[in-house]
Amino acid sequence: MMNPIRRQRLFLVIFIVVAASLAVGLMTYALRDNINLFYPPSDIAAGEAPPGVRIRAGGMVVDGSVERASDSLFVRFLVTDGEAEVEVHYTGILPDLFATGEAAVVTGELNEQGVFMASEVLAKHDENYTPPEVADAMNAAHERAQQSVDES
Amino acid sequence: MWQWFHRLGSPRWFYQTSGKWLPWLGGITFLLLIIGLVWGLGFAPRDAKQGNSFRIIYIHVPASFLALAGYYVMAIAGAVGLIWKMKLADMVMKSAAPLGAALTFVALVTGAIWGKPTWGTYWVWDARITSMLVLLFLYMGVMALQHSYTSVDAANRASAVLSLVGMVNIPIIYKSVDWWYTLHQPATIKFTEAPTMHPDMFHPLLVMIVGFYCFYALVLILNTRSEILHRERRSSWVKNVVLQNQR
Amino acid sequence: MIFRFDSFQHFLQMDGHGAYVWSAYLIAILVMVWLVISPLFRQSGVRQAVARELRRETARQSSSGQIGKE
Amino acid sequence: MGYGFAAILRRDLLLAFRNRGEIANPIIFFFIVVTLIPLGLTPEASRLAVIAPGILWVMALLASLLSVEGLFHSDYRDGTLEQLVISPQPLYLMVLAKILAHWLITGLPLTLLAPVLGMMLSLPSAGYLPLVLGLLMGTAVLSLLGAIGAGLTVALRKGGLLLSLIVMPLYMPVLIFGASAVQRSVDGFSVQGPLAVMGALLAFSLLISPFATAGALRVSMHG
Repeated sequence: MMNPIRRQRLFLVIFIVVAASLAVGLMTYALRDNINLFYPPSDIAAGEAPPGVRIRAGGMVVDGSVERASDSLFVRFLVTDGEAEVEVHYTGILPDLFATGEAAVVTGELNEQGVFMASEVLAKHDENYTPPEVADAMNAAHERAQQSVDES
Repeated sequence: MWQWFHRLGSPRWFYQTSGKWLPWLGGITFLLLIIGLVWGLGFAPRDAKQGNSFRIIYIHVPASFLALAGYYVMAIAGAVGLIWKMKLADMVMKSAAPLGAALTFVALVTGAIWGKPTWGTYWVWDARITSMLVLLFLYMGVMALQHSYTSVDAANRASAVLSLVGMVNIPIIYKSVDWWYTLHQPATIKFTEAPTMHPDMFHPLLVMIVGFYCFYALVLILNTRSEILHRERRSSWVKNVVLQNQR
Repeated sequence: MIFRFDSFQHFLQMDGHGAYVWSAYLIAILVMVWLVISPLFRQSGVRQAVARELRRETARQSSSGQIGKE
Repeated sequence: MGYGFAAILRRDLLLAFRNRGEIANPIIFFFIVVTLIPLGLTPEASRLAVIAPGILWVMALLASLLSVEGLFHSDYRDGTLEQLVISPQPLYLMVLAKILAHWLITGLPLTLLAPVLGMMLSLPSAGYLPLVLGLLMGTAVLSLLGAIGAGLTVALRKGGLLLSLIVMPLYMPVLIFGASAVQRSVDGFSVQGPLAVMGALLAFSLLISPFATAGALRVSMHG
């Protein structure tokens, strides 16, 4: 028979172990869920995103894909994560930082055709700080590389 | 080892020893901050996208670093005071609270000023800004609790308990604010690896970060010294110190 | 290492961002100076109080000594 | 040791049952605030539905904050708390009993009433289950965390405002996950994620709160 103090300590240890493992277990379970409702284009192309509900998607705006309507604020563009592309339709004023080759995040719904009907477009500024000369040099190098790819 | 620990716990020993380091530490801090300031303001290149407003980074980032690190310093000092009943640790904890709160305030204000040219608004409910604000609330809670007790010992122990509870909660609060942010705002898309920075921009930042760490240590020591003098003002060694200074 | 601005005027303006940059630095410096000065003030206050106490004590001792002599 | 736990639980519940008015106060507070929202904002159902999850959770936070202040007050005044602190029984267990009693008196009624309040704020039907489940766990977390603050401020004369300053930052994760569980359900998503996090928060606060509160009470009683 254990004495009361020992038994009390045993209960305490069991309580701590159970509560701690419960907390850790539930946390890991929660993290498996897609908790922020953000779907990259490859997930949308794979059909993982539910149509008709408010979700978010995002990626790099594809060069030359931005088409603006002449008579309204309607705009259509493609976003990519390097693997797949998703077509986005949006009516409204685009933010200043929005540009091709830059990242954008869109909020809205997928329709049955797999087109993303955005109600909000946000441009994402990155955290890569560069001096202007370096940025120019990098762009120039990028263009040269593109040209040599095109030529070959 | 144990003897050293006990000596470190003696406010008198700390006061006398820190007095010897203080001019050196002060000099190094001043030098580093001046170098970092001039370098960051005048000699670092401006950012390609943000232009010169980017220069705010040289105070914003170091202040944010120490705002968070300061909470851990405070909580750990509080724990040491609580467990080993070390007087000096209590005084360090008390001194760390207003210092950390002030740095959090600096981080918040400079962040808001930086936000205006970059995002077009002073205040955004961004994950990092919001968690900084929560950190400021946590500091204020500790300070308010400290001031509302009349007994010095009770004030120290109560605020030590609170800062420890705050410390275990900080990661949870940060994580949940981060999660809340990604729920409502754009998720960060990382196509590249960790944020990169050109060396010409990074070196002054490094100087500033080291400078801020020294500054933190300096002010913490100054605060603790004034606290020691205040609490031990009736002891004979303080009277001796004052007499020696008068001569 | 080169100075990135053509003139001092330019340095103050920072391409239109001057108000933001300088106000951020000003606030930070003010807070930091206050952080250094306030414990020093407090310390000198305590020192003065202790010195006053000491003077009062010595005065009391010397006066009581005279009374004892008479 | 189970005996002391049960005795305190029974005593606190009995005391609460004798002053039924005090139990009713947070509930009345809830209804009054729910009435204020449409008056101040809009009676339009579609707009109320958007803000309902957040409003309900903020109210749960405030109600818990108001009631937790009195958790140790009467015991402090009549000296029962002193007896508890010096008794040979483990203090954290006694504290846990008091917190459980507090939750049964305030958190549980609020949880059971939540569907009615949701209806008054035109909460879409998908939101009710996650609201009730979230509140069931969340109000317990609020009681547990609030007890730490109540323990720290019980000996102070003006503890009320200080208590909110101390406890509010700790409440934030509960608000975030509770409200987002309801919101997600309304938007047509699974709610296991946020509810699992809420469960984790409950387990975690069960782990720290009784010990922290016991420590806080010792500080308050003996300085």
